[in-house]
Amino acid sequence: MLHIVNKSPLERPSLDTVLQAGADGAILLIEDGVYAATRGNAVEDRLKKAMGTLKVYALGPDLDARGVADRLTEGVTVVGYDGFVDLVAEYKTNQSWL
Amino acid sequence: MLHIVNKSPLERPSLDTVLQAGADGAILLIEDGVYAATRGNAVEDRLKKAMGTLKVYALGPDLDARGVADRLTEGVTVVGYDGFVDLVAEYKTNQSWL
Amino acid sequence: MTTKKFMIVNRKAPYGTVYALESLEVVLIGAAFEQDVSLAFMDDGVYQLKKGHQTKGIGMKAFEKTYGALEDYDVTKLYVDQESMAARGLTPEDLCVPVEMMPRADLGKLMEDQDVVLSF
Amino acid sequence: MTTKKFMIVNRKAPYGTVYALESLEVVLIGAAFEQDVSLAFMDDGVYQLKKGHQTKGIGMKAFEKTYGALEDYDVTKLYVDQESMAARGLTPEDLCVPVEMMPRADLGKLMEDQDVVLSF
Amino acid sequence: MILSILVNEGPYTHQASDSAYQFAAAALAKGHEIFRVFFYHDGVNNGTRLTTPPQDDRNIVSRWSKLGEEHKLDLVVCVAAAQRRGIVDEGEARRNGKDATNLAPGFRISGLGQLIEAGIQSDRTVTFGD
Amino acid sequence: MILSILVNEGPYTHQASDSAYQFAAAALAKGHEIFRVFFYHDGVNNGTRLTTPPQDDRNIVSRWSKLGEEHKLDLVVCVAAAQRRGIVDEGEARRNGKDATNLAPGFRISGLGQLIEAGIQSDRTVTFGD
Repeated sequence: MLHIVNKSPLERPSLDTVLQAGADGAILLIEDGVYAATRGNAVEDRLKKAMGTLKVYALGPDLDARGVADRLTEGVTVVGYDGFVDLVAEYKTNQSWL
Repeated sequence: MLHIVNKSPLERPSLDTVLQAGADGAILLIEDGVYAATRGNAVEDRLKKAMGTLKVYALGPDLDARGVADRLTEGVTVVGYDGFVDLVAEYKTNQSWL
Repeated sequence: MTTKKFMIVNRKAPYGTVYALESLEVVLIGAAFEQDVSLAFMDDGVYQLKKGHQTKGIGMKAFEKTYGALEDYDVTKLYVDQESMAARGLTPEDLCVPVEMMPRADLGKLMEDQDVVLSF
Repeated sequence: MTTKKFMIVNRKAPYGTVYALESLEVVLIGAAFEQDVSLAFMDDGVYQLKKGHQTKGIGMKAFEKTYGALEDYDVTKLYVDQESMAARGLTPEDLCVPVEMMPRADLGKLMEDQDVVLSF
Repeated sequence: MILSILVNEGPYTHQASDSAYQFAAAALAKGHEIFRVFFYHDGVNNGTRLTTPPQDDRNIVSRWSKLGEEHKLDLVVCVAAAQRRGIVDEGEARRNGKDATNLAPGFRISGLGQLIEAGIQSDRTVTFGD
Repeated sequence: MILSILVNEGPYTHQASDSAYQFAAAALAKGHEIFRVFFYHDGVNNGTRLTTPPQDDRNIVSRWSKLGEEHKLDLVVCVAAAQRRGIVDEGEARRNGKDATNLAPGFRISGLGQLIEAGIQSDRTVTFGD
């Protein structure tokens, strides 16, 4: 399934909960959630470890807005709003971890 | 000074930030912040440790509403809204850690 | 009418925000539409089920008894995340209704099996 | 008019919520009232100062340049929490304006010295 | 594919409504159908026509109204949430004795059943909130 | 002692407005003076007279209006935040070409300077928000 995370990983437990609950499928980081996909963030190692089983996407416009597009963690795929729509279509179930 | 914390300690970093920034004075836990003052919560030890230098208060009506008044961590003083007002008056500066 | 699997995921404490209350309204309407509705409680959401809400002092209406009434609406699937309970020092005896405790990873698998997941 | 020490504490990331933008409006008005205004950036608030905001894709107005203009309003006290920067892999070179980095405990002491602390 | 969107936060304070709008626009551009956009919780505040955002900022409400008009979208504001927060159309004003209305063009007020129905009728439902 | 209160969230969604109200009532009961209650961010939504909460629930808006009337409180809604969110009095409606108003009795709309002034004139300023 598709897990949509819109919260900063240092501000809310959402991402950690997903990493522990999400067996496979994908995580899409949007809004303040994109900070999780930046190099040097305290969750970097946990996110990289999860990439063994979960695909990780980050929303490009949100990375750009926050000035962190050039700090993308290796292995994260950047998508636009159209890619966001494609991911929703691809996975039968999605959940926004508000 | 008086630090007012209205967020659950497992949901936001507010309390931990206060515990690291607050030299002395007092912490008043209100709203979802009162969960920090309950026995068995993962922050219990950190809160107790801080009590050496910081006084810790919790708002009674918020403890009652959440059904946790009987789980109060030892050393925490319960106040009502009138006690909240007194604490604000007592300390020259207060800050709400939103 | 088509029956779909709806899971309402509750991850926020009660009273500090309105989400717990307004998510219950979704549950009841989902049941009225005869959908296959389940509830998951994770992170601070497990606090919603802590028994003994006494809200007079904050001037709000307590909605604890609504959880007990869910059975009357044939809503019986209440899943609670074990890890979230442990981090808060809670046990099933602390809760106002009987629930099924499960490890976070199992709860995750259950989500995969849903048609619609609404998260509050 | 009386001059008081106002500290505006920013602890939230920009764009995900409006607080960063609306807190800047408070700063500017505080300066217009000739108050002794300082800004503290802690937790996700340090992200407000990350340089290179490109907001066209999300359809919002970037307000990065307002931080650079604060000096024109004699607002020059910008304090940044060292621990928050480190946890996010940020260094002063990543920020859009010069700031004073300080350990969390020192920032706490600075707060004690204020008359009014407004937190967003 | 048939999509529905749930918006749980109001305009400007959280990015939720912005993200939902961009998602909706992208989905429509790709040829997907949007069965319904449902506004719940503070999301109902997206449906007031009384906002006057700064000239150089986006107008979140009128942007929804316009997208709705162009694509015949069903923009539904939850009645119970709207009553708590003061979003009112003519019927609500009459029923509740209010002397003014503020619902924006293209929105309608209806029950929470519309959200469940959206979940049933759509291939995917996506939530935006805080 | 002279107190002022800053309310940053709207009614019902967050407890902020409830806590602020209880704090204000307790302060007044103790004989303190409240110089001003300032509503900022989504807090401006506390100032709409169009809410109709459930009969068995508290009415957050009218409760503020009533406390304001009883104690001659200065309940100020920030104009910039109000414009973004659609809180309108007659002057604002005229200036911005709106066909309705929704400001509740006892509230007034004014600038952010009123918040700074409150901070200056009060012995304590307390913030309630999310």
